[in-house]
Amino acid sequence: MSAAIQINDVTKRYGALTVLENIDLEIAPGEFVVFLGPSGCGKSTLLRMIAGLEAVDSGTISLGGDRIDTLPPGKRGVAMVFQSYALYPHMTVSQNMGFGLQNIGVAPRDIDRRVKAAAETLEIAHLLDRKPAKLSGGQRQRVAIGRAIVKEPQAFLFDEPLSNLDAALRGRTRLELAQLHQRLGATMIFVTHDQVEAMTLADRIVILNERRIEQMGAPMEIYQRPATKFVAQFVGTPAMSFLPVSGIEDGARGVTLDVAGAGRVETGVHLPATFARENASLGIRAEDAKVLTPGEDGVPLRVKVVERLGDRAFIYGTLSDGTDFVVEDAGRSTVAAGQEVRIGFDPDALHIFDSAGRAYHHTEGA
Amino acid sequence: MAESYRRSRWSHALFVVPYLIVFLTLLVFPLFWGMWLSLNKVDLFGGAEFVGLRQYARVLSDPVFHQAVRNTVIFVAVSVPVLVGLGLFLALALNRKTRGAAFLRGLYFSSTILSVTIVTLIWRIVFIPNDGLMALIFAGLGWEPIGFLSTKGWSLFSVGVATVWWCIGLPMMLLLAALQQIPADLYEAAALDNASKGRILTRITLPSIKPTIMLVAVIQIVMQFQLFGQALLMTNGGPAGTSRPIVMYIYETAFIRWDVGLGAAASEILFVIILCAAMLQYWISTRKEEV
Amino acid sequence: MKRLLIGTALASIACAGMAGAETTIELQRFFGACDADFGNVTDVSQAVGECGIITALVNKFEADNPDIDVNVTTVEWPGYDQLNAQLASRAAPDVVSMHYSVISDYQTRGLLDPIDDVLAAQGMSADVFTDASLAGVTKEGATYGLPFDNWTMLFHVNMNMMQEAGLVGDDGAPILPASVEELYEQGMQFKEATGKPYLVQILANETAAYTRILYTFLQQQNADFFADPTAIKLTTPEATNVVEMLKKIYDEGLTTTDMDYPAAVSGFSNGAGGIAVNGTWLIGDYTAQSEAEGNALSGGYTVYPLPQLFEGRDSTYADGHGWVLPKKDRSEEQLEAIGKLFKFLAENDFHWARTGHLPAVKAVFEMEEFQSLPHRDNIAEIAQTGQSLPPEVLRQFAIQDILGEEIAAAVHGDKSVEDALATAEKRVNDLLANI
Amino acid sequence: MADRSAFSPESLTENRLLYWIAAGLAVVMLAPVIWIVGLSLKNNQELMLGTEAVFRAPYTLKNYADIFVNSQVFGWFLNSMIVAVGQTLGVLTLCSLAGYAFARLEFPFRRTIFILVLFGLAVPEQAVIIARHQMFNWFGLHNTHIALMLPGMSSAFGVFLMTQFFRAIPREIDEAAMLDNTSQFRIFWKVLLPLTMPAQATLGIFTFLLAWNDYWWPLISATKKEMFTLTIGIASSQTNFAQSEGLGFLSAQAIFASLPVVIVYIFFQRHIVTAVSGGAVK
Repeated sequence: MSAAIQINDVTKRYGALTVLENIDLEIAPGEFVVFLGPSGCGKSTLLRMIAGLEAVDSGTISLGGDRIDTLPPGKRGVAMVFQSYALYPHMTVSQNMGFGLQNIGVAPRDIDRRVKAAAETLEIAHLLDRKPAKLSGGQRQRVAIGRAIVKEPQAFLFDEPLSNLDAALRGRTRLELAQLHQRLGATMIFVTHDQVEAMTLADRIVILNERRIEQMGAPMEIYQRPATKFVAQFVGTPAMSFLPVSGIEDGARGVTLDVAGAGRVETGVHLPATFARENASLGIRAEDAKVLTPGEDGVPLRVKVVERLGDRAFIYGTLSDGTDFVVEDAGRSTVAAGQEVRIGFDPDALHIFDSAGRAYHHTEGA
Repeated sequence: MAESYRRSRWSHALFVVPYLIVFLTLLVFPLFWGMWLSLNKVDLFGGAEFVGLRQYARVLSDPVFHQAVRNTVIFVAVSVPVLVGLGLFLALALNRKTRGAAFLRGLYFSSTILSVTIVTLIWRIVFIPNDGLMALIFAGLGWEPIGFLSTKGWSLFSVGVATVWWCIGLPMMLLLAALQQIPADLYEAAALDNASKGRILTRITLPSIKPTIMLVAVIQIVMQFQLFGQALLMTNGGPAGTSRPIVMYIYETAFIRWDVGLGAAASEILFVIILCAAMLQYWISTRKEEV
Repeated sequence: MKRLLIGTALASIACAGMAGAETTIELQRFFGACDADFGNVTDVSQAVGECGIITALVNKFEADNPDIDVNVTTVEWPGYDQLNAQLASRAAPDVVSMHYSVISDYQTRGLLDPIDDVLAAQGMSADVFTDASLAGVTKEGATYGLPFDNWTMLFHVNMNMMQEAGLVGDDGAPILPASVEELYEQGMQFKEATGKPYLVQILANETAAYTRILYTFLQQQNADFFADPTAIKLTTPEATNVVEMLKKIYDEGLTTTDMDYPAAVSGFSNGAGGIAVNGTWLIGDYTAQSEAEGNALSGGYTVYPLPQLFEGRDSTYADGHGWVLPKKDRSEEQLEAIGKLFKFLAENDFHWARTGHLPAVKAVFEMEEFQSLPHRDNIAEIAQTGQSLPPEVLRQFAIQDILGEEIAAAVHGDKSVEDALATAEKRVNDLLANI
Repeated sequence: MADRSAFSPESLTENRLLYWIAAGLAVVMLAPVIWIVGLSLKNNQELMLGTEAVFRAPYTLKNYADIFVNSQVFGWFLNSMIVAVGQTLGVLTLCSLAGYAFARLEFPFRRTIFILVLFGLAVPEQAVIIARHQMFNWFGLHNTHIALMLPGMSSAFGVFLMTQFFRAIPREIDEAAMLDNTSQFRIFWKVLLPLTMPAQATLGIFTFLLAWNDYWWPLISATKKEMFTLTIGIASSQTNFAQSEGLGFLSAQAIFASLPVVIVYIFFQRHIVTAVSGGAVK
């Protein structure tokens, strides 16, 4: 039931505007892949090309080894869950779910059986005779998933299916989707701009930006070792703080940087000789910095806002040169706005970016 | 080459073909055929002879046509504001959820479903001298009777009254629909701003339905320019042609005087007038989208 | 409701089925619809009025000829616009009522079939008809319609009111004007005595009456306004005289003002004025009314031709109704059926004459029943004085509309008399020049 | 519930005075109809002498009985029904198909054709009626139901309305159907068409009313009395009040002829009102 997807050198244009360029991507059978990126990056377009709702201008797409980009959507063996769910408003839940099977001539009894089974799984069996207008947002979403399941497709495509749900329901549905994936073992592609969904659901995240794939990798790899400044910035909340680097000196543990607002910063990062030293920057995640106890020597930070989340607190402030900086502190943090605190960094968790945005990280054992 | 459902295909045009056949044969072709006729001296029974623009010269120099244009313009200029104004008034007055309001809405719309002959029959029987309802009322009040259908000025007025009575339903309904589209929170905000009823009407309600008011006005302009049945059946255009509209002029020239070429020329002129009104409608509706 | 509808539908299908077995004549006429009152009347003598009599005549004919079905369509008067549409769409009926004055329009365009053969087949010859009526239907030597009557405008007189106004002579006859001046004088006298207008005229939304009166008084002045049948001449002192007279009658309050045709008809019935200027066709109705009790005309009605007000000659504009055959293919059976119908109508022309129209069949004048009809001797002279327009004048109904509209404008003071006549002349000549 | 503290937006827009004026004006709306009803219940001869007789007994149903005896109103009514229903079905079919294609499908010259059709909106009947009459002559189509139905089907308004309505349906619905392996026609027929029901109702009611009330075209096309529509039939008997059947009969005929549509209207008022106003907002 699950199949591999190969996307080879796919390009998509709308007139003179290129929205995707030379995309290559392989998805293993049963893999859960999330397309993550800002709006307009082409992630939905890529999904719709797999579904057959957009034409491929060049390149090929295969599913389970068979080329599908020349087939009409209904013949590709994929199912899709739309952001708006796109349920047929005039059909009942069971008609909605059975419509696709009816179209390919499945016997009514089999349709009935498969619809019931899917409805049981999704706990919507009691809703089968209702019309979509009589359903809540969460129920509609389940019906949309149910409609995909009954078709037993080779791959599931999700186009931001959780974005219309409220926060609590979104969290719960996320878990259920993960369970569903485990149970079905089906290949799934999930498009979102929400990094939490991406992090929690994906076997592999594909970050798209400006017509191309920025990085592919397991969620933690993406988070800890972002390939580019864009990825580093896009993944993680609050966003990574970036400090301009004015000088770089090699040292034994790694390079030491001259940073305008923070003085000399020692890092555990080794830079190659080819590293272009102009306009480099230093990236620090909030959890990789800490507030030092009074008296300890560190970088001064003027606190502007303290955001308390209960288990932890984020302290937003500016360094002496005016650069914004965020640091995480304990939930019981006593830091208050207007104070000046001193902060320190974990040298091995620092990221250095060259002027082109390429990232360099601490490498274990280097 | 990859496929997409949005691809352009000849076969898709099959959906349009049935309508297009009807459209081309019953609208486009007659339109051009009518233009051709207007360039000919031709009567009802054939025998066309090309005369160029002479029919247009005849129409444009015909005082009866001038009078018909004047009548029609006056009729439109008076009846349309009344229809829009009265429609707006009724919409505002009846925009409430009571049963009484629902009944009145139904009542005001009900005349729209009657056919023109019934409407004119009703109003002729109201307006006829001596025996009419108005004559009885006037006699009861001791007033000098008015020949509503036969006095210069009053005849067009009477046609207008019947027309407003007949047509008021649609503007009212369209404006009511627009009123009900105004979000309630706008009024809630106004209440918090302590706005008076009058200010709410002029500053919130009316501006919110302005596009619909304009739309209704243009629909009515286009419709009322086509005045025909009421005038023909109530006053036969009289007295002295003071209630003859353009369409009746066309009818008379073509089907009574057999002068098809002249009638065709007059209809082309009416076409241009209505085209201008329709362009106005297009202009208004596109302007609405920009806002 | 539903059952009724289905019933009617079935009935009409059944009728259509039966019609196949017999010969059907499509007959289209004006004269109004009165099926409710006369739809089942076959005894023609029971019927009154144009509508009643023609309805009863057709019923009688159908009863006499069970193999012939006459399918009657009633049209709005005069129905020529509809006939035009029918002719243009080759859907004309078999037999159509038509004024003599418009037969030329259709005949010159080759839209009518001559009826000589149809009459001959029934053994009828054209000389049974009066000269006046025959002149109305004869074009280029052929007969293009069955003459049915001749008619003119008349003075219908309410004797009760005339008595009140002192306008009844010693012989019991009404005193009628013999000149324009007398008309004003007697009119004023009447108005002062009764408080009602002297004349009951159709002045509202009506064009035919004005035009017929204009023609009449132009003829009385020997004005040859259609010397050239393709151009009218109205910018003449004679025409001005007539319109100014009509205007003065109106201005002096000597006439009812706002009455349209039906109002004028019933207005005279109800004593709205002394003299109704209206056609021959009302004689029957008004006579019947005067014989009944308790109304304004009871025992006090008579009728005269329009008086000679001008010195030239005694003349009245006359027209008439005929039955024509639009050009179409007809079967032998149909032609025979039509012939039978025509023969029947001619034979029963007396009944039609009861409406007040002058008979088209000479023999009717000799009939005792006809001579004993009231008031007929008063108006017998119109057989001689009646005069129509030259038959070469086309579009007489359209001309009538134009003239009526312009005269009305002048009478109501919306235009000067000169302006109205000049405009009328220009419009009529434009119309005629573009045929 | 503390009613006096409850706020409702209606309280800001409703106006008692306006309402009562509108209620009073309803008299003007109703008076002519009541007048006609009164006349229809009176003996014609009595009315001849003066219509104030309406206010006195006796009343009679004879005028209505006369309709049943001899009148052709039934046939006219049937013709009107056939024509109005036929034209409505035709318009709905043609305009739905075309509206779907214009809104959803790509084909060569789609935009050009659509703009051409929009120009059709501006063509009034008068500009084409003479030529149309001649055309129908050539094909001998006059005096048929088809001839009465066809011209109304060229209405560009319907295509415009349906196109707008199809456009308003989210494309995801079609896309979901495509992924459900639905054929082009089945998407139109089973998925989208049911969703356009409100628009169908609006267009249907407009078309029906237009066809039912049409005057000029039937006047010149249906010239045989068997083909008269109600509008033309009533008109043909309404001139010459004095000479023909009298005010009472004419009034009864008018009421009888309008009764079916009035009944339909009363039953479906809610739907008709929604349809008319719904179509406007779109």
